[in-house]
Amino acid sequence: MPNQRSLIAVGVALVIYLIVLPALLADKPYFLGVLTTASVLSVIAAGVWLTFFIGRINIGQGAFALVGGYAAAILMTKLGFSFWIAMPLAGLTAALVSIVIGIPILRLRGVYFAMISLSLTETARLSAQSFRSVTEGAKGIVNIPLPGAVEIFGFTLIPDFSTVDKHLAFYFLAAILLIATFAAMYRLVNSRIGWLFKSLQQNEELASSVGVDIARLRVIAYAISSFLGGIGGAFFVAAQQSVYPASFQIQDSIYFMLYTFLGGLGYVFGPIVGTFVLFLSFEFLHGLNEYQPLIYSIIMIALMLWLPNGLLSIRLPGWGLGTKANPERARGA
Amino acid sequence: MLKRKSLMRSAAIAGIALVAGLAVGDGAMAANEKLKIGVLGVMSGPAASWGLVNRYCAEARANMINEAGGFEIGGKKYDIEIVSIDDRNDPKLAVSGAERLVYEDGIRYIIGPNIDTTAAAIVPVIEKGGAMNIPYAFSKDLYSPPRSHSILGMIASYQAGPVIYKYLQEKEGVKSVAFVARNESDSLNQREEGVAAAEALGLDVLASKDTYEAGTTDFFPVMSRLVGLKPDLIVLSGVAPSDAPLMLKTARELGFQGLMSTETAQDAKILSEVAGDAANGFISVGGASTPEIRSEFMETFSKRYEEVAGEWNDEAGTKVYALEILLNTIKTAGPEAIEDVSKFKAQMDAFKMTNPFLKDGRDLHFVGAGFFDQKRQISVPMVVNVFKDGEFETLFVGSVD
Amino acid sequence: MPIMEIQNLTKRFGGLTAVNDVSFSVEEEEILSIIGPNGAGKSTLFKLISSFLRPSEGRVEFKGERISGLAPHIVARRGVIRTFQETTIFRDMTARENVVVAHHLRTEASLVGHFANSPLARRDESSFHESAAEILEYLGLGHVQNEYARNLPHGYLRALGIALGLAAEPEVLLLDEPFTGMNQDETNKAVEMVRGVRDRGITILLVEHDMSAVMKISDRIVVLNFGEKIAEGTPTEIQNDDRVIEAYLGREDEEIGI
Amino acid sequence: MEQVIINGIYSGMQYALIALGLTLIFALMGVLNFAHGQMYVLGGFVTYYVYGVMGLPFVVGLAATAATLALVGVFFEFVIFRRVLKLSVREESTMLVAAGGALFLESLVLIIFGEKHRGVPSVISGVWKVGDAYMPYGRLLVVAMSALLIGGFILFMQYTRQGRALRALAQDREAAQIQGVNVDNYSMLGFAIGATLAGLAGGLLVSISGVNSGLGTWISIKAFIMVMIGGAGVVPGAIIGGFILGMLESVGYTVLPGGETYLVIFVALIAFLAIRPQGLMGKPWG
Repeated sequence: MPNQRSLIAVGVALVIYLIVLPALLADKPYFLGVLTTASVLSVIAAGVWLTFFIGRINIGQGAFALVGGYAAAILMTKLGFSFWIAMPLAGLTAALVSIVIGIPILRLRGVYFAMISLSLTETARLSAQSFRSVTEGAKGIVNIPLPGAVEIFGFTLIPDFSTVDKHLAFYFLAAILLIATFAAMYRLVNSRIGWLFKSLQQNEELASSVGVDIARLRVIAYAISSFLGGIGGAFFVAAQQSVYPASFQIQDSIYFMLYTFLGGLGYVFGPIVGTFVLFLSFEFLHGLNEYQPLIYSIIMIALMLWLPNGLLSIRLPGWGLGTKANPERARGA
Repeated sequence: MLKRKSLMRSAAIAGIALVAGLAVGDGAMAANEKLKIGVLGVMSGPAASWGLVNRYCAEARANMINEAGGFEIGGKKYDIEIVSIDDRNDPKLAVSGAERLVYEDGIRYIIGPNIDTTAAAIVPVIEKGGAMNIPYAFSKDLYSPPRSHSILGMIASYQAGPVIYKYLQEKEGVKSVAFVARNESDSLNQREEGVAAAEALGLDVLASKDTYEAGTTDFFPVMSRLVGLKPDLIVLSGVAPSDAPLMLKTARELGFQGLMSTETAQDAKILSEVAGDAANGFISVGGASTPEIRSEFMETFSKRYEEVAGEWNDEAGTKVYALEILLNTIKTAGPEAIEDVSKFKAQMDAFKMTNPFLKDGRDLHFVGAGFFDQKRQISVPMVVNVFKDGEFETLFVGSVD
Repeated sequence: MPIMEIQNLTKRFGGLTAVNDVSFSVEEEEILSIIGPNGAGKSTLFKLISSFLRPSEGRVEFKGERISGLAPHIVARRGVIRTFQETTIFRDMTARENVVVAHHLRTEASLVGHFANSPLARRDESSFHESAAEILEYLGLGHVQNEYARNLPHGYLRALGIALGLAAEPEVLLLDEPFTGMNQDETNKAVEMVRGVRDRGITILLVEHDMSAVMKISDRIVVLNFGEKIAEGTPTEIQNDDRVIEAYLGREDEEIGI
Repeated sequence: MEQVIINGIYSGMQYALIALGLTLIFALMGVLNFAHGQMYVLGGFVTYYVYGVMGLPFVVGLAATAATLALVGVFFEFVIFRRVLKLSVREESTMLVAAGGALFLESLVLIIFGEKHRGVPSVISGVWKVGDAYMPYGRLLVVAMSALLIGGFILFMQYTRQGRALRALAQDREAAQIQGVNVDNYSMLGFAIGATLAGLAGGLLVSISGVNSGLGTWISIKAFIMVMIGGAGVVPGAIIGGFILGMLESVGYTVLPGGETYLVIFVALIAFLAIRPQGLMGKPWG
């Protein structure tokens, strides 16, 4: 249960995020853009975090971002849907696909699931290339319109993005997505569903022995995860106004996993911290040219050596001692 | 960003520099105002060479200009500063990279990116930010109206393909052709255009679907089928420089006797290292680097390139033009074009300069109206090379228009 | 009428027959033990009854309905709950959280209801916490309820396992070797605990290696050897059964000798 | 047709060698070595330099490769994995650190060896033609050397004291420790051998396919596919997985030239794992 201090902290963070930052950066589209991207990447990473929460190493989130991206692009360009309807439908499409794939592959655990999930991204890319009648194949879908206006009874709820400062508009859209996602995630994890997911992570047999329908729950978790991936994919497609089979690649899937790890798998807000730290540091290290990935990887390894349970574990003094009481590691084989 | 103070200061410095320059010759390093040019492309991972070659070309040429005292625009000398960003072929990084170049560094002219996906992703940034870019991606959508901010930096496969096929049809009696592409958007699109061109020439297209995956180390499975079809010509569509030599070698090892060609630039060193003699007779599109056509200026340039990159890469022969034509067009359009790309665009139709990299003194200008309904392509000479014992020999030099 | 019937249960792994044509029935509110030497097929039989394995032949009936071949969680919903050996708990939850989670079968609110924190969900939660506290207290775990399960000593884990089983409100509770590795004192306590569970009206079926505890606690005993049932009866009957003495006790002496 | 089968065997032998080191490290440490492909690339570059640039004999190149990669393996185990394995609550942490290691090696290789594709002249040239099938001698040599390496590795694991200790470690870490196996030292040895196998695969293949700094991820992904087919942590599984993938590719590219080969392989893999989650030869679990 949140105490008063953490409520205040969240309130301050929200004020900075929603008012101070956009006010400061209104005429700095680059910084705004970086924060926007990091926000949406956090949303996608939140999905990965949830699959980790049920004990599955997910290196395939890029696949669902791609599915969502294509769903949104097709809905907008071929069927004339508004972005505001296409985006949730894109999430649902990704969730639906993940249910079909998830039923067989979620039976796998450990590195087996990790490896098969890694090949999903390639599968998605190859599918996008192969099913040309729907996806335009290698040519991609381009000239996708910017999000249009939403009006209710003549009152403009959301302005047409092409008529306002696009950067700010996308920033706020990303911010709202992030806040909604993590509010929902927080609620989910602290509700009974969260406890059930956690029971899955710790021991599926035991969970099923007390009557938990583990197959259904893990598919639900995976569907939520993929829904977030799909939403994120739709966002990027709208921002870039184009989608290609290579819009989300294996590298992306690996990064989503890294963001999640880095923040700490034990913390709902881990994906935000991990994504912002990694993505921002990546942007700001860019002056190092070819040395950038090298330094980046050294930082990553160093973090893992000193903070193996994620950045957010810093705030728990004595955490390192607690982990030693946990000699057994469930191994995949 | 020309602030008054810095303007005055640089005017003063320019005055001193002029005096000093007269006294010491061209050795003086004048503290000119900087003109920043962006390079955005893939500089790590499997396709690292594409973006790196762009960057090295720009840096090498910028070094030459700066050492010669800067580049003159509107009577004022500018030092050229290259700001490069690795987008890793990731559209998200390409967008943030482009935003950084445009909004933070105030750059209006960007060389790159390298593939359709990233080039298309930054179109909104380029247009909104009032910048121009020179992608090395072939998608026609990028260069055709309503788009107007992107300039194709090289010869597209759909331009080189028909010329090469026609040449081979007439000179070598090629009647049948088989295509193979890397299973990625850009390559597949190039193959599609290539197939259409071959069919238009009345060639018998024996294979129009074959692909291989990125990261293939063993081309026997892919090439066996192609060789088995016994085509007169195998076209490697949009293959990466790393794959071409393997494919050549494999085809020869499988007993293939016919011709092989590609429409993209390759590197002679890689070809001779990996494929050896098997690469003899391989036809590709090169730049200005073969001895038959290169000017003295080009030779100087390639020495400078080696200083920057450590080693010459023949891919660079097709990528030297971008910075040259950007700067000279800005010069013609006047200093306002540094900030205002509409001035640059207005100049594009008429702009013309002598191509300094080639002996024959042909023009360097903007072309492509036949393909994009507007001049949005650099008139890179279409140098068709054939590989022979470790070197490229020029077969002929064509042009797009 | 027996609450549970095991009919001609057979399980083969490849060429190996782990359980061969075993039949017996379980009466309501009795404590029935399955014993047998190592490799007799006890744990396979246990998994077959709890539906964690699918039988090659035969069936398990609970209250006249077939439960073998159903998913474990469905069998659990019918009222047949198994426990595990001590290491199988939710390690990174406190004892109390373990038991609260195990109340899953009693939820009345839907998943969406839980997400939205509906009144029904809130009622579920508070009743689970009450019931968990009661169960923990009853099994002597009240004072460690806020400890992380991974930090609990072994004896407590055994009790926690049973607490998880109880939380699911079973009609039949299947216990997997509940006394193994305990000293005399601990075994006595555990025997009392299991009796107490039975006194709550729960039928108990247990698999055990420890003879003395089994003799003390069981109403009836089923003996397995090489996958086959060789005897069935009260502890006294079993103690005097020649085949059991020959097959089981003889073997155990040998084992002790190793 | 003969050519298709021969191609499958060629590729299969290479792939088996690639998968071997990955599965060994997995069996010993429970670590999915993401940097496997990058180790392959590094091995290729070392051989390229010693054999191709310095002009020393091919065997010397391979020896240098083995030595370098053994060092890299020791470094990875000692500096990185040992600590992370001890400290982390979740097994996944080793994957992150392995991914970090992959990025580290890849960028290091890019900086040291450059962005170009590199190759060496064939060790032996010429093509042996049997019926309709073409078999270049260079390839036959690589296949033979791969077979030798794989065979040598199996013999080592089977008949030497170290091999037995490694197998004991793979079977059950704690039990091995009780039996007096120095777990730390043998983990390091195992990691060194795994890395060396990856490097030697790269070193051997550089003579037929060359190497570039960006190849690593693709090699790793292919190795993962093979391991999934054969079963993780099982040496014969890795070899069989390699041959199956080789055959699938060879047949796939012949009957499905349109780029669907890998799509079909992935979909089939998902279907296969749904039926047999532990792969062909892996131990069942759960």
